[in-house]
Amino acid sequence: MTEFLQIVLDGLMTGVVYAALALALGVVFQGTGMLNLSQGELAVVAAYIAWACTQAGIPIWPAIAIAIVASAVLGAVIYHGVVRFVPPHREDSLMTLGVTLLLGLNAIVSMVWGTDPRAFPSPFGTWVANFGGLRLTSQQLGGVALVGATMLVMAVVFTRTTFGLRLRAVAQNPRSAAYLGLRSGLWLSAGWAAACAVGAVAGIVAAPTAGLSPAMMTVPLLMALAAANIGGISSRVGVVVGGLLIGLLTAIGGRYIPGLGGDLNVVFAFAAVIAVILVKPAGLFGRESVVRA
Amino acid sequence: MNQQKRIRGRVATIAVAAVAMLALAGCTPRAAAGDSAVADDAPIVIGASWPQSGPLGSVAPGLSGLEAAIAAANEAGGVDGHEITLVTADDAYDPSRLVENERKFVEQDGAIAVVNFGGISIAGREYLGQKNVMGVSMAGNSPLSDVEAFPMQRAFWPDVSWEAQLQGKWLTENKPDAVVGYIGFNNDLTESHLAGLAEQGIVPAQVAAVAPGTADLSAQISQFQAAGVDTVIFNIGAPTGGSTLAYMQQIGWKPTVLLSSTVSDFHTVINLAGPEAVKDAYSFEFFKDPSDPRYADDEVIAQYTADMEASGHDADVSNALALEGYGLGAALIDALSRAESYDSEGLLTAWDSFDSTENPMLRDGITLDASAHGRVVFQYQLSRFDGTSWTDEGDIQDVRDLGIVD
Amino acid sequence: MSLLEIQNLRARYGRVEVLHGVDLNVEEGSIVALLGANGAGKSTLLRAICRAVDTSGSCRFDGVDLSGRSTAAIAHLGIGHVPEGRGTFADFTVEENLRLGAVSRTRARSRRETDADLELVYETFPVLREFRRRQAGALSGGQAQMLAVARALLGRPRLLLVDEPSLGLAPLTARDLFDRFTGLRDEWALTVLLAEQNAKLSLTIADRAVLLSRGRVVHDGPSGDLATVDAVHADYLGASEFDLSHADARTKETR
Amino acid sequence: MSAQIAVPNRSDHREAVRPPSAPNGGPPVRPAAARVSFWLGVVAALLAAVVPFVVSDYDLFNLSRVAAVAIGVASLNLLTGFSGQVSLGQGAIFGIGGYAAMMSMRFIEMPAWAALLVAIAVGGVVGLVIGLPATRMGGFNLGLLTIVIAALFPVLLYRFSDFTGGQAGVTLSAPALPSPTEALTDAQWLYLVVLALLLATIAFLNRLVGRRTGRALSLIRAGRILAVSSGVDTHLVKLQLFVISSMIAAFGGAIFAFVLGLVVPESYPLIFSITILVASVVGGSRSWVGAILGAALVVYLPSITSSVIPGEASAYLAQLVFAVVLGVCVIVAPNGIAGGIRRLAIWMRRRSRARRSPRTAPTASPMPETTPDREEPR
Repeated sequence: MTEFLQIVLDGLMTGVVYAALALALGVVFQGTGMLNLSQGELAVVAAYIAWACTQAGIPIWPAIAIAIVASAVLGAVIYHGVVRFVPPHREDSLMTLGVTLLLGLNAIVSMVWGTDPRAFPSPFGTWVANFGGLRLTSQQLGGVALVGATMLVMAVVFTRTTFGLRLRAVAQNPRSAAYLGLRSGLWLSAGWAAACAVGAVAGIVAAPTAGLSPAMMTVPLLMALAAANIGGISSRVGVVVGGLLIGLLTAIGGRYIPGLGGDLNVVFAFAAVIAVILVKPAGLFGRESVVRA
Repeated sequence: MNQQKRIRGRVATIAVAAVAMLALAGCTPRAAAGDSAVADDAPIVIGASWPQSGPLGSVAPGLSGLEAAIAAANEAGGVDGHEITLVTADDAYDPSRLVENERKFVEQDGAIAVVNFGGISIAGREYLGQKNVMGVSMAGNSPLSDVEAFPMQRAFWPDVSWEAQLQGKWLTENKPDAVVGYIGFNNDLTESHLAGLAEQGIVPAQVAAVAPGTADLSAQISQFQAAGVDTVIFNIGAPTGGSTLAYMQQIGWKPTVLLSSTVSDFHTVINLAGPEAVKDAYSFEFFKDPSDPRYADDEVIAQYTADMEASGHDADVSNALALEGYGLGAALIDALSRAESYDSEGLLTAWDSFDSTENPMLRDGITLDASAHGRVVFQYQLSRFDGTSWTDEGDIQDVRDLGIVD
Repeated sequence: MSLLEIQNLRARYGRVEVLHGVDLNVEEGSIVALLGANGAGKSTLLRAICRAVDTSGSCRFDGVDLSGRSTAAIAHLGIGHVPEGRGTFADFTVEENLRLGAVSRTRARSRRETDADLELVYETFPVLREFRRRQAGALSGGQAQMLAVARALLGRPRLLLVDEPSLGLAPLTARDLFDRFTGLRDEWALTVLLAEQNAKLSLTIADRAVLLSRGRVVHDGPSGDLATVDAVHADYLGASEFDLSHADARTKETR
Repeated sequence: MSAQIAVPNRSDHREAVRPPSAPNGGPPVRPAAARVSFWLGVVAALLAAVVPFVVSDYDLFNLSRVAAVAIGVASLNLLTGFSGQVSLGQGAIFGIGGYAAMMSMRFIEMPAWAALLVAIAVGGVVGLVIGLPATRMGGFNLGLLTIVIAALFPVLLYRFSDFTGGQAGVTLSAPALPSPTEALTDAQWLYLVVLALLLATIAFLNRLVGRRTGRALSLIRAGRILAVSSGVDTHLVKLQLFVISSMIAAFGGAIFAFVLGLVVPESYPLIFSITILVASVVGGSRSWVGAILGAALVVYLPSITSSVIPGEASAYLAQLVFAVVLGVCVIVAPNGIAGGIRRLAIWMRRRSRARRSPRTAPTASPMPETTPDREEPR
């Protein structure tokens, strides 16, 4: 029983990173219709920036703040410099653009920082919390807290502020928003910036566990895609629940389903996703469109 | 009119496509394939197809080392007056690019040998066999020992299953009741490794074979602990090995740790895990790690460092893979210097006559020896990490003497 | 000086030109009905004023040249646009929709002023107050259209462009909506340019009528004149668009 | 936001108004002009057939690779370009075809042609299994399902290594398609066979989308409701297409395996599947010539850039250049290189005509091909 609970916990903690990355995917997808396959690589860039700052003698928390802000700027620049030139309904072109961004960013990271994995110090220290035979590392707890705080900030920003309202309006109907005087380019840039800031948190939370390397977020990206699907990419709650669920299912599948092991355990998680999609194409929390004709 | 336009556009497209295809062919004129025999003062060409980007981009320093060794040899006058030309190409760990590169080396550059890295070398064996060109791979994958079927293919690293047998033997002798957990990639290296352990009667209670890129093994570690594992064998490279060791250190779980030699160096594991996390781990080692402080005053390493810097590869000096690439280069030059003819056959014969040959990458007391397996390293030094450096435990062990290899 | 002066306005979708040089003036404080058959270019003209399509030619609002300005910038000058299909944000509540309308207020007004205007809107459209917390997507067609108009009002526009407001509405609902425009004009100091296929309905409130046919203005005059113009009979009124019941059967896509 | 996926965009409607086979196929409307294009095509094919007698075996190997990959890309074009389904798993099906063919030759000692048939059959079965759920999904969901298949394929190859040969894969001890005559080397013969198969595949696909299916397809792309109201069973047509596309992908994969002489798991990582999509989009997903151009780009560009760019970090600089080239293609020519070339040709033609008769000048302005899509304020 303890083992089961521990594996559940471990799975959920792993899922936290997926959740944050999935949220970033969702924000970009809603705004620009782009399944941004470079989201993981953007998170890697953020983690490297934070690391480079610590190497330059900046304490870890300011370094993280710098990385988040830099990522937001990078996101806005990428939207403004590249993405906006592809029409939003060209799903295939946008996906290809994501791939080229992924390759390009990967190349840049590899050139600037090399491909050797590097140790990224946990900003939360190295203690362990034990309770009832279960344990959580400071990194796991801190990761949950940081991602949770990010989600909370995003939720408040999106639903409680004029900024969020306008952002969502542009994402939902750019033409209407323009008639109201909202400059959609500006607001979609802002959406990309917000997404990349969230992605940066994912990268920074993943880095101490995974070790900093250019390919660090490849697997998490795949999982985040699944998370976005299972929860419904249109729902901010959905992607977060989806991320946790994927982490959980992967851990449980690998442990308790014979023959899956540590590589095919994703099959279990993905099978769940596909089952959900077939029953509810918009995902668990996704809404079908409520537009009335 | 619209239709007409469209059709004209179509015509133009086809025409341009045709021209493009011709242009893309690069248009190497069709000529008699270059004879691989080398004229008196012509350079000796060796091709190196190496992952410099892609999923194994982190092994690129191996190529730097190879380049440094060849450059140093050329600086010293080459082999019997022949300069050695090293032609390199990135294969991004993609077999089709590897084969493409090998074809280019053989057909266009007139290479007498092709060097490459990792399991995908298997993809090129057939072609090299057809062309009678020697191939040397820096890889421990068991299939590469199949010299009978692929007589032109050699491997520079020992077979992973040998080291697995040493580990198994060591466990049987020192920790007969060990509950073993194994962590490796989900590929044939793991299979070979487990087969080697089984040969010595060790069957891990828990096996975590994970996909490359998986880094968070907390759930697997929980599973290991719950199963009572007290000995963990790592045959997994960066970043998984290092981050898992760091995690184990953090949660205060200290089983006996055995690291495979190729994943026991500072760059791959120790820098990432932190030296404390690797403390008291064991490894059967055959190559030196230039990052290990114990080699700070080593003459051979000093020479290696000088050669790396002279060829502009300063950045990779501390990487063990660079030293291994350097060792591979030194072995090739050594063989060439003893070759009777500077072609594939001559090089292969010389390679197959290594006999207690020294090599800069090898631990003191270990030498290169030819064998029927197409491999050249058989000796290992059991080492323990003392928190700063790998220290020797006992004598050098030779898998041939132990009956692991005949 | 007219509030809106349009000269030789052309607009195209891709390579297809839809407006072939339109001239039109709209006087301050008037309601101008833009009539024409389906595909005549009414909606395109409204979009062209807002530069939401590929446009050339001159268009001046209150003496300000609109060319080279973005759609959003034009909204900030004081032109409100109620697009065809209403363009409300279905996932947002009614009040959120309305507050989004205040984005383009010409001068930075205080929140209190916005709130006051919101109150004013709620007085004009009590049903919106009733449903203020409800999702816009859940409103009926008529309510959604009211929301769209009300939202545009919150931007305090001087010129309101309304595109096919009767589309998809039951005849009585449409009538009710149209009856409000005159009041709105006076209360909010508006000028209204109303593109509408339903000529009968719009002529009841318009001061002037402009008839578009195949991207050109074929008639421009006081709304009372329209029925006597030959071109109207030939090109437009001969069709059954005068028939109110037919208006509901139209199945144009709504967004 | 799901509406964004399901509800077709306005510009899609506009696209649907064009004849269904706009780019390169379709029923010939103007016989004379069509004949010109047909003969030019023949000339191009003949030129391609002359190549083996001019260039080296090494170049032929690469050209054969391009041709084999082009078949895979063309199969994806059928899905993406002609029925609007974006699949990221085509590389895995390509690999399955390769494995099916190689294993039937290696273990059952089938002749090469029979192995190709086996590959096609296996591809069809796999296509059916994946297609049944896949065709019920749209956009994002389909993308995920297929990306998962692509990600799992190499894992499964390792997992069932007793069957697939694991890392060593499946190798043939002799060329799969040996030259039957002394006059041609194996490489020359292989190239000619692959070229012929590529052309046959394209001819088949062209017929397929030019006919009734093509019309049904353009309706499907335009939107489900429209198609349903026109009496098209969209699921069935989509499923048929998915299966056909999978069969062709597997066929291409088998040929690719023959060219390479082996199949190993590393040939089919996730990035390979993604590369096929990239080739399809960058080449032009609604053009068969585009499939060839796209395949040539992804096969040649990485090698060329990495051989041209010297220095320490050359591999990643090459990757960066590759990415930039692809990105520029996507932005500058949203309908692919083929679409871009076509547009350019039309523009040049119109300009020259405009110079001859100034009266038609207004139409001669170069319209960027995306204009219809740009009306959406961004």
